[in-house]
Amino acid sequence: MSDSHATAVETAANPELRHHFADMQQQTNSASLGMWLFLVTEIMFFGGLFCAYLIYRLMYFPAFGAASQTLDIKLGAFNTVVLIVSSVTVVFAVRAAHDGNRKQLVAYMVLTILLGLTFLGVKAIEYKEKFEKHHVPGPTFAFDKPFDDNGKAIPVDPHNAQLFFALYFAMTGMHALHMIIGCGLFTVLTVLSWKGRYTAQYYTPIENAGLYWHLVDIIWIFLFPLLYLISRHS
Amino acid sequence: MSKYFPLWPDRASTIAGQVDGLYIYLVLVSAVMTLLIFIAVAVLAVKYRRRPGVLPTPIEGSPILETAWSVIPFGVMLTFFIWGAVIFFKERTPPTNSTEVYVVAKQWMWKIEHMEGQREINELHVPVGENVKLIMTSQDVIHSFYIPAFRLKQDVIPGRYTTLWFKATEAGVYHLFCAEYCGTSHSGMIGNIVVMEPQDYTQWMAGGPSVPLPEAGKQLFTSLGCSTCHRFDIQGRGPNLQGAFGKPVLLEDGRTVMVDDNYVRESILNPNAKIVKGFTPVMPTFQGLVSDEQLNALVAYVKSLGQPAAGGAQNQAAAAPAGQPQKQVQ
Amino acid sequence: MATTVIPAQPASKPLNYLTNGSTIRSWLLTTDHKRIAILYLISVTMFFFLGGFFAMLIRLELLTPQGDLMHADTYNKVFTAHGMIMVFFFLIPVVPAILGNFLVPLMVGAKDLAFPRINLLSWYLYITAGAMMIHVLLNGGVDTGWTLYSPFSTQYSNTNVIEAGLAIFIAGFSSIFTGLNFIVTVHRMRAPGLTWDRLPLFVWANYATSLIMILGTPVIAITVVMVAVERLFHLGIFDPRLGGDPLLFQHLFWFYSHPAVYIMILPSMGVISELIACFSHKRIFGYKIVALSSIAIAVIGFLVWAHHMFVTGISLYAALIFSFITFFVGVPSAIKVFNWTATLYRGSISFATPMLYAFGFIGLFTIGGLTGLFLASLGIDVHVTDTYFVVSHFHYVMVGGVVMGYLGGMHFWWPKITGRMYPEAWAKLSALFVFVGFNLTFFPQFILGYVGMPRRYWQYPPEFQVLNILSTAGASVLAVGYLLPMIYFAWSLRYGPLAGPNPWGAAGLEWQTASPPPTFNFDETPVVTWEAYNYDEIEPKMEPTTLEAPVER
Amino acid sequence: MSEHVTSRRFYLLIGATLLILTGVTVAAAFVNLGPLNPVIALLIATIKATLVVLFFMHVKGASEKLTGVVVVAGFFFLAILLSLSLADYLTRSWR
Repeated sequence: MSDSHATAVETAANPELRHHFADMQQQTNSASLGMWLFLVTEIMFFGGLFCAYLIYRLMYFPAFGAASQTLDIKLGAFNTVVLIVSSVTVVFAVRAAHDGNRKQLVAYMVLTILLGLTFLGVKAIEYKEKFEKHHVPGPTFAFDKPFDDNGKAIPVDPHNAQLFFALYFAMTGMHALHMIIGCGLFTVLTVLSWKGRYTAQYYTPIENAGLYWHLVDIIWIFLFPLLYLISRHS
Repeated sequence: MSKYFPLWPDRASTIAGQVDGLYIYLVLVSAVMTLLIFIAVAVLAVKYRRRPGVLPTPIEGSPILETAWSVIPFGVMLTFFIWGAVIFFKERTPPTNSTEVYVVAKQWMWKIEHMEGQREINELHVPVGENVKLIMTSQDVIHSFYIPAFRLKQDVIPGRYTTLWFKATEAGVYHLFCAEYCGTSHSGMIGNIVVMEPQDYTQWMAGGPSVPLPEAGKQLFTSLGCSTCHRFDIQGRGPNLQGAFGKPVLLEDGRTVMVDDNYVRESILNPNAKIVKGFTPVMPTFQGLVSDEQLNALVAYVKSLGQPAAGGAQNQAAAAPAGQPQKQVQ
Repeated sequence: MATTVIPAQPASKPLNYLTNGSTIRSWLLTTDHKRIAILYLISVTMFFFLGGFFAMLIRLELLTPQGDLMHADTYNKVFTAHGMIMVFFFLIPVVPAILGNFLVPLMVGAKDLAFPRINLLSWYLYITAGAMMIHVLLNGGVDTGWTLYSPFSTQYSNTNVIEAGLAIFIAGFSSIFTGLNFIVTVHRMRAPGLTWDRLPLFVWANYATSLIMILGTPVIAITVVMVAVERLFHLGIFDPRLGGDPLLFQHLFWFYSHPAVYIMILPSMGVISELIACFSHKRIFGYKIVALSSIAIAVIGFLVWAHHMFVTGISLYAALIFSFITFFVGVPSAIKVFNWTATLYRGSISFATPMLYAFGFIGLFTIGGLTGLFLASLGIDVHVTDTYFVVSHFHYVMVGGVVMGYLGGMHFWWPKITGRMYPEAWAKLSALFVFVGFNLTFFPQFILGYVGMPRRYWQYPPEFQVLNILSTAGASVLAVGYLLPMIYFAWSLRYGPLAGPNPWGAAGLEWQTASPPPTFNFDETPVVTWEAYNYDEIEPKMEPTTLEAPVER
Repeated sequence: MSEHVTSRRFYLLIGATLLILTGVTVAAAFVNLGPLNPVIALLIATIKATLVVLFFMHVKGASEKLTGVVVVAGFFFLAILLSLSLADYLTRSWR
């Protein structure tokens, strides 16, 4: 049934309290637990990809190393920094919401979105480069025999390098999709925050969106070394 | 067993009896367990059926009983595990003196190549009392080589070899099924395993012209140009394959691999995957240039180069130094 | 909370969840867990009969050794449709989404699930996925088998694998959200005094199932995404020609799909615990260990998946490990069966239809479970895997277990859900049909399997025919057993005797509210001061109580 | 969950630590440590993730332990997926 059936007594407590909860505490705790469980499903979702990555990396280590070295470590590191900073702005936003400081909340939310868009922009540059270098798996894929610092050719089968790039696109693509969803989510919440929907008593959506953002950050924290930092030494 | 109401499959391999033994043990244990539960439920349900004025007795539970019926069944199950594992270990450990037969599966047929060169489709002739090892691969999807009378089954996977070995005990014709769903004619991908007495088998083997598989492989080895780099006289650009098979080899990246069917196969199709220490990755891939049958021939040839002289009667040909005429087996 | 009385209705009757709003909109946009359960009941039943229709086609084709009823391709599509529909659209949602949805909030004394709108979203996801599945079937079907093994599914099948995969993906999220809802509800929404050790075993079972839904389903989701992407762009993740390993697909697939078996069976086990307690009129023997065994099954269930892969070419040592761990799952399952049986001891046993189903469950699940040990035992598995032995084994667990539990539960809670009693004699007859038909259908398949008939065969050697005929004959008996309840349940909606709040004399919060319950379940939030299954405080009833002679609504 | 306030300075401190660790992991990747390279990379990533979970996602200091249990359970089952899959792949060539 809809919320309109909630009794007057309960609505008086907090307009955001939904009919089937006894009090705000119960509602907030439920939302938080629900969010955490959702994050666990996200971990397992990416887990399938991590599993595939782990196994092929063990099988085709040299090819994965050689393919990894074509990635731009500067862009990757820059994006890592961007995401970490965005995580800081997210905690600031949550803190502002906790203090009921609407202006700060909106400011930090906007900042987070901008950082998220920066990340996606850099990702787009990287993807574009892959297209130019024919590193996108498919009929046009090409991977020239790489050489190490001594000019010695590294034994690499293009198929295995292609596998690396397949996983690279699958993992970063899935991650980027989550970033896009995150940016969308934050945009909606920013508008609602601006309208004053969230108060010091009720800001669960901000908190949960923050949790989501942090998880996406954590996934990148693992993706960065796994994809960009394989045998960088010579 | 009745022809139209079979209750038990034919038993025609050394392992079949062992599987049956375990099966009978499990059937008996299960039957006893099932009967116990059925009788307990029936007796208790009738004895304690609801009657007016008779109240049930509340019982909380009994840690002792509960422990007993956790631990005892587990103990029984451990016997299932150990017995099953022992049989499985035997099934997965081919004896070293096995006759080797190559099997290529494709939608929807089985192609068989004997070492001696005989080829068959959907039919495999084997002698009674000899260890036979099948080295199998698929050209397309996953298939499964299943011989109910031998109680044996092994999936056949594209891109690598899987093996299956048996020792037939009874002459006769037995079903060969594809047991892994593989598309339209999955149920048509069936054939016969013809188990023959040794003398019949020798006769069958002698019929028809054929080039032994290693010999075919040797010809390919020359015609594909392998021999220009993989030389036997001096160190070529590729490793000397004489005596390489069946031994571990050190790789460029520090790992060690066993030179087995799968490694030789991989090295032909994907030469750069595992480079032997001291060599450079100059070999081109033969992916798409050689068929699975040709691959089998090449692998059989490389294997024949590596066999020590004592390696089983039927592989004597393999023991001959490379470049010399191969002797016809048996 | 008091229900609102709308003057248009007869003023004397308080509204229940069924009468509170009668427009289509009030059903399709409802967030009431009980109404959503009804929506699931209707849609899942539809898929059950659709899947059953395909089962009948399979059995008819196998009546003769030749493939004469349909073309081989059609047969492949038929068994794929049967598998996908039954697994993803019937077995997984059936007990949690229908009975669980209806009962979990009632049993924990809550007004609703924690996230009512997400609950409705789950149903819409399910319907979307189901619509896509039907769309796939109407557009030529899929021929990969429900297991979608690569490289057949990724490269060789010419059918609409991607859309079917997407349907599975969406259905997966429906089940994830249901599980999430249950876990949060059990943690956060329990009535005052309802501690964990007072929870009904049905709630424990659904909680355990939800854990698997949360932890396993995302993996199948990403796996079907990989299959779809592989088909679209030929990435090579599972393609051996490009360096991929087709067995990796199987690992990822079974990481979900084996625990999924426990998603299906655990809630039914929960139902059986409720039935045995009620109709023995006593507390379940060893409540705590039965509750914990559900959690144990859920956890250990994640450690055994590769026992589906013993002959696929996985490492010998991995096979040994997985075989060994598999036997551990047998222990908690065995505990349940023994404890249920022990509960009967010195009980007061009623032979009402739900109890007959519970007896049936114990018997068939025992056989299904024990034959599972055959398959866990490596030496035998090599011979019988991918044969009818496996088919029979999992039907004993899935049909003999899940469906028996579901039907038992449906009869048990029917008066709670609809407020009416079903006709007992007809129900007993149908239970008999189900039990006999089931065994006749599936027992011959054990023999067929050991004799060597591979599964998914459209034609077969003639010596297998007699056993196949027996199986088909059994299937027609089974079909009657499944159609009968449809008729008498429908009949009872209008003509069944009115049931009181607690017709069976059962313990449990759900029986302390009206039948059918009001929209917010309880007039006042209950405060629990008693242990679960406090049957010693309730008088056993010889007959289910009804309020009055049958009246027409 | 919502009842703890942490100072901005503390958040900045954690953020700075994360940035430093990013630098360390990049630097470590360019030093040849043999098989230790991936171990160190993953160790640092795990430390970073733990910092985010504990302090940004407020698992440390949360009013109840359940959140922590949920997180640990998530990673535990991921570990099962990875380790048991590896149990197959790493032992395939044995014997």
